[in-house]
Amino acid sequence: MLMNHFWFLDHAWLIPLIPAISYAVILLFGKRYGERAAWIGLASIGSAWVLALGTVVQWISHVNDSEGAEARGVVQSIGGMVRNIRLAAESKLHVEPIIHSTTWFQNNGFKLNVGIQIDGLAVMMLFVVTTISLLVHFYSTEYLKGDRRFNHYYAALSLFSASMLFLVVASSTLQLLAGWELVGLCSFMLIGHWWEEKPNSNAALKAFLTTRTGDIGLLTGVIMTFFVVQKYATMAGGKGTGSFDIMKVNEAAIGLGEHGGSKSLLFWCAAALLLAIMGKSGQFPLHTWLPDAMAGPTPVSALIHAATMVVAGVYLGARVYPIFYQGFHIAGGTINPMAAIGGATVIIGAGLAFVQNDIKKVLAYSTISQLGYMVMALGVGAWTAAIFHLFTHAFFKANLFLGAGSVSHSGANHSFDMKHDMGGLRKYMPKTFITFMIGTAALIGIPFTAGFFSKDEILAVAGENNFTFFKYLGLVGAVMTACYMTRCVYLTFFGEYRGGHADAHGAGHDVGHDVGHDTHAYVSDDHATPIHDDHAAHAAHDLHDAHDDHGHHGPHESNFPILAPLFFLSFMSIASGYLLSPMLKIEKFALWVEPHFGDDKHFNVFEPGVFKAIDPILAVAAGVVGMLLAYAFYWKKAYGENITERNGALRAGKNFLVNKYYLDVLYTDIIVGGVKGPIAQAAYWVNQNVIDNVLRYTGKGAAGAAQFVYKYIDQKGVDGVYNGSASGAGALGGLARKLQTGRVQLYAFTVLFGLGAIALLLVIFN
Amino acid sequence: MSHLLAFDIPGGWGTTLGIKTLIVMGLIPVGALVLGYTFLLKMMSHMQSRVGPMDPGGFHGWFQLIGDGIKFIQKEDIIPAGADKRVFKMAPAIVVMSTFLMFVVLPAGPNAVVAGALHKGQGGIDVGIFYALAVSSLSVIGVLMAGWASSNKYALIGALRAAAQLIAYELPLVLAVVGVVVQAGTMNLQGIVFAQQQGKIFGWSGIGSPFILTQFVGFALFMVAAQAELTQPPFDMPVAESELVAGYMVEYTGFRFLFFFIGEFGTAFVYAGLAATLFLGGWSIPHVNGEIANWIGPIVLFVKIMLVAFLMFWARFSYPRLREDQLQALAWKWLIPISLINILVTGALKVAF
Amino acid sequence: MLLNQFLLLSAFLFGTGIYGVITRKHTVLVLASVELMLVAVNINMVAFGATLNNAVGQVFALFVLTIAAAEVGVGLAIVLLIYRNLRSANPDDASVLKG
Amino acid sequence: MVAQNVAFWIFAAFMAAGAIRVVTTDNIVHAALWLVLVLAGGAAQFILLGQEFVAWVQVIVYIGAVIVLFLFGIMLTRAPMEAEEKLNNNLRWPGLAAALLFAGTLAWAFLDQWGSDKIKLTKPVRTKEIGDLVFRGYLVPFEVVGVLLLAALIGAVVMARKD
Repeated sequence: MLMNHFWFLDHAWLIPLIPAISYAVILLFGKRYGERAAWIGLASIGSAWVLALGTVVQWISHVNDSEGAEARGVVQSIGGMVRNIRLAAESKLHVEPIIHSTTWFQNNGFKLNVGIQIDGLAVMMLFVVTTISLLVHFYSTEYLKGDRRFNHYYAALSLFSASMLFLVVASSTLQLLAGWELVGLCSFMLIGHWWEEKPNSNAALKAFLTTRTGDIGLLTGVIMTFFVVQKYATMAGGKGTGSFDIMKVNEAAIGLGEHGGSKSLLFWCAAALLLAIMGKSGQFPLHTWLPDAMAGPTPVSALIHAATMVVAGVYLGARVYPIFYQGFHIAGGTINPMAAIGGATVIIGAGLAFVQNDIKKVLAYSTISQLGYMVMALGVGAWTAAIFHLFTHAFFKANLFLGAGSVSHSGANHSFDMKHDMGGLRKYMPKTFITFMIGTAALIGIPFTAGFFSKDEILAVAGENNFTFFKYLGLVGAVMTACYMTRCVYLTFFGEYRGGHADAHGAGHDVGHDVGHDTHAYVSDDHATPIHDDHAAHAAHDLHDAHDDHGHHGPHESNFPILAPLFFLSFMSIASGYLLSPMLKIEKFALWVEPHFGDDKHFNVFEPGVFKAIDPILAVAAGVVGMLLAYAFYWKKAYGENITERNGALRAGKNFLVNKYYLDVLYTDIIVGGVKGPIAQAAYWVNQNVIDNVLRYTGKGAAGAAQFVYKYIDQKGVDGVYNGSASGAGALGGLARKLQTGRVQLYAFTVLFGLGAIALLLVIFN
Repeated sequence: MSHLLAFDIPGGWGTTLGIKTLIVMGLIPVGALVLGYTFLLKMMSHMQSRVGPMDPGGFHGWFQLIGDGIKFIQKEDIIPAGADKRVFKMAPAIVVMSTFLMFVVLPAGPNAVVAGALHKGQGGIDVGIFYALAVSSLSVIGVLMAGWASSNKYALIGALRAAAQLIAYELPLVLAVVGVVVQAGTMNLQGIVFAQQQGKIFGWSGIGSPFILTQFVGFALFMVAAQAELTQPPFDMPVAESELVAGYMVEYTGFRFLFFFIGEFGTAFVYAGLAATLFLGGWSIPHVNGEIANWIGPIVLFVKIMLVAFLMFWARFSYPRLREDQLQALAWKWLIPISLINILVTGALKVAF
Repeated sequence: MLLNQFLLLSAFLFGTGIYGVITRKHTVLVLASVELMLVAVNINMVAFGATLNNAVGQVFALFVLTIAAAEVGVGLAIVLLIYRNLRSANPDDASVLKG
Repeated sequence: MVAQNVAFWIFAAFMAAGAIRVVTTDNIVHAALWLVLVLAGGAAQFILLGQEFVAWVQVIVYIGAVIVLFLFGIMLTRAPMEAEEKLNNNLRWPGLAAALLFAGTLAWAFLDQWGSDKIKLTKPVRTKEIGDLVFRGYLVPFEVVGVLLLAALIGAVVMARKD
């Protein structure tokens, strides 16, 4: 064998390295090559993708080899590559990760190791990240053609991929932290790619600052993991030394949990890390940055939502899962913070998706909701299901985002406003329509698409683990998902085309699409800050417009660089589901990605769910109900036009959602607005008649008493005391002021002489 | 006889110290004169077609240097009226002293180190090259003293320029040497020589391992920085005749000026010696060891010094003067980053191999 | 050699430094007096290191030296600022805080 | 040991005289030059104690850089040739009191604690030991000092630049 079995696995560090080099090259030499710089990025991510594919193939064959007992000899003969393959109880087998680490520095017995840790989880992530990133790179060659910072865009894209891949292969929590921060930085750069417009830079800042809030949690959590290891080592006897190695952290967490050591440390560690996940993965209440992040270019949104930024949080949760499992007592089947946050996010995100007019925002809130599913799945002990959902979601959400980009780019004059600039597009762009429908089907969970399998898995395992509440919460979420996605598809692809004539629109939103750039949809959507005079910014877009003059000739189908990723992702949106399905007796995915956390006997949460016919039926029923509701409501207008305007209750509900649960304006709007109306009237009457009278008479009595107090007690007694002490303080201050000579050297003398005197006293009395 | 060459002088420490002091005090001016004669007078005259220095004494103007010396010594020793007399008088001595102190650690053979008695058997003091660089920084004080005590604006500006320049270029100088020290694993100059003599290049020990092959970046940095430390063209703003009429030396005459002259060329001699030792293998020839090395060591070293000095003076007579800001920019923006990268790479390779 | 002879020398230098810090009328000279005190500290550390026959004293002296260098850098920058604003390097002139 | 004692007292005398001149001379440049003497004497004491490396660090950092910076600063602002009117302020007696108090207390404590401890030099400290110590035992302080130097560098540049 020329190249041994593990070449790709052993050299996984090349995968983040190549895009990182590409970043430097594009940044340093990009100007020289103009738009050809894109090919540097494309080539780098392409080679990373090939390497990732190699790791996938080798890992799968490795796992398959390890399954058969006769193959053990071969594996073991490889020697130092794999430490050893242990057969756990009931012949359940976890393949040990491949770890190559080197000591970066050591201090006093503590070693800081850096290196790579490759296991099924990491391999899966490598595949997802490189795949999505490759498609996004390719897509962007067309989508961002003529952009003013084309090179910087590709440089940032490369660094983004590199840092996410670095985070994935990290073997220590400190490396993870570094990758995490780099990912945050890159998302900041990319969200604010068109920073000349104020809303964009605001969105970038908001994303950065909000996730930074969560990062505090990560920093705290990472520091605490060190002490988790130390505690466990001390418990085992001897001088405990902490460590940041992920393997050791996991082992220690399991050990501490099983042996009853320091539960509170584990709990707070888990809580801190959960805060990090909340920030990064857009969990309620830190989700507000995610929809604003739509200000970035659409391919970036796809990358952020499918493969890199937000997924990092879920990946962290999966990576150090034992900490959560033990810290939150997930085995107990009671409500725990992680599941609660995830469940709340499912409903809240889905609810907000109803009222968005911006197609990207619908998808953004949908992402929040789906991330909620993942976190909830982690919280209810459905590790495999969570990761599987991450896997399938990456493909169909990237598909949807890139589809939305295609719609906007070629069909809606660079606007994202569904209500005003889209509609009826299925006739104009049939290919985009088909891919978008496949993505939607997967998201809703139409049977035999990827989303169906993965969402079903989460619900089934939640039920199995006695988290019945969360199971039904998930079903409600599924209904809502079906509903808002049907609405979204209806508004975009069905009905009559509403775009194309700028003067036909209301004044409120024409700012948005006349500009000819997608970011402005963000502005028009809020109706809050219409910017009318940013023509300077338009000028900067002229390059784009010049290339893009077809935008004025009506909607049409996109061309190859945009469609090719869509087709591939559509295929994956269906195919990726067939890796794990208890229904079809496929458990490959669970087998391949299940990680090794160091203690198989006590820690085994990776079993896929047991198939029960009722689960998929419920899920499908939820989807159908949701679709029917939306069909009736939006399509057929069963309740007539504009029911939300006519019916008070529905209007209130809609407004509630439009205002994003009033989170942004919680205090002003609820307190000030709620008191208006009948409550205020009644209060006013009570105020005028009851309270005022009481007060009036009380006041008169009080005034009399006050006169007396004022004349005799206050003026003479109390004031005398205060005046006296004030003038005394003044006099003292005047004395003390003399000490403030402003002469530094006199101060120095005082300090040094005093110090000397104290030293003398110490010497005398010692 | 080889005792004497090896500086292993019989007698008490007093005698040894005295003789060694005499040797150093003799060698430095001789070295300075050799460099001055060979390069300043002859080489420059040939390069720049000057006839004056080729004339006195007949054959190739052999008498020129001696005549200059006599002229300096017999001149009146003038101290400006407004000068700070003590400081003014002390300044040239400090400059020359720094040169003398540097020379002490330069090994000329397996046993021939002037400062060898401190740790016998180790050959020279432990921190050899570091010591040399440390005492070389003393000359800045002398220059500042000279410039300030002269009570002359040109002198003061020259001294300030010199101080800024010497401080700026001391960093790349030291950092360039760090690469060699890392590779040799010792700061002892004798150890560095042995590391080069007995080293191997890819397993081949034919020419030893002169560090100029592996530390060529360091060598280039060292030569540039040394040129600046010597305030020679193209870095001669402190003494620029056309702007500052010789800078901090402007008020000095007679033998005090001669001191500065000796200091300048003596320091060039020592820097060339250090460069030869650090990068060219010093006194050593690969595979030549034992008693014979004591004999040919000084000769080999001298040849290498002349080689390096030739490079220095070649540059000196070829390039025009830089501007003050260009000089600082060169040091801070180019030499120091490059030398830091050089250290980084050297360290990484040292760990890797 | 007695340990004490080094310690006493350092005590003397330290005292001199204190005198200088309090009395000098030029900010640079105040800094120079601080350097005197730091040298005294270094002598102490190195003397103790030599007594214990290890290199720890030297290492600490090195740290002190480094910090002294940083202190001089920042200190001289401050002096330059004071001089630029007040046209004087006398610490007594920088008496804005006078009560 | 006699020779070393003699050397010590000679150096100590020079250092003491230099230190006194540093705080009393009326010429700023002279004060800086006297400080050179004290620092060089300190380096000599280090060598007497067999601590070579720190001695040369003292020379290269203090004499080669710090003093030059001092002189540079003095000459950049103003470099008077004649002695100033007076370089000491009216705090002479308080200063002397503080100095005596401090030095006296220290001396008393030293004499009390290490009355007759002798320094037995076995061998000079090799540079290798220092390297091992700095990069192993004191790695974190070393890194911290590095960061401090960087901060000082940036701080000095920011403060001194003219805007």
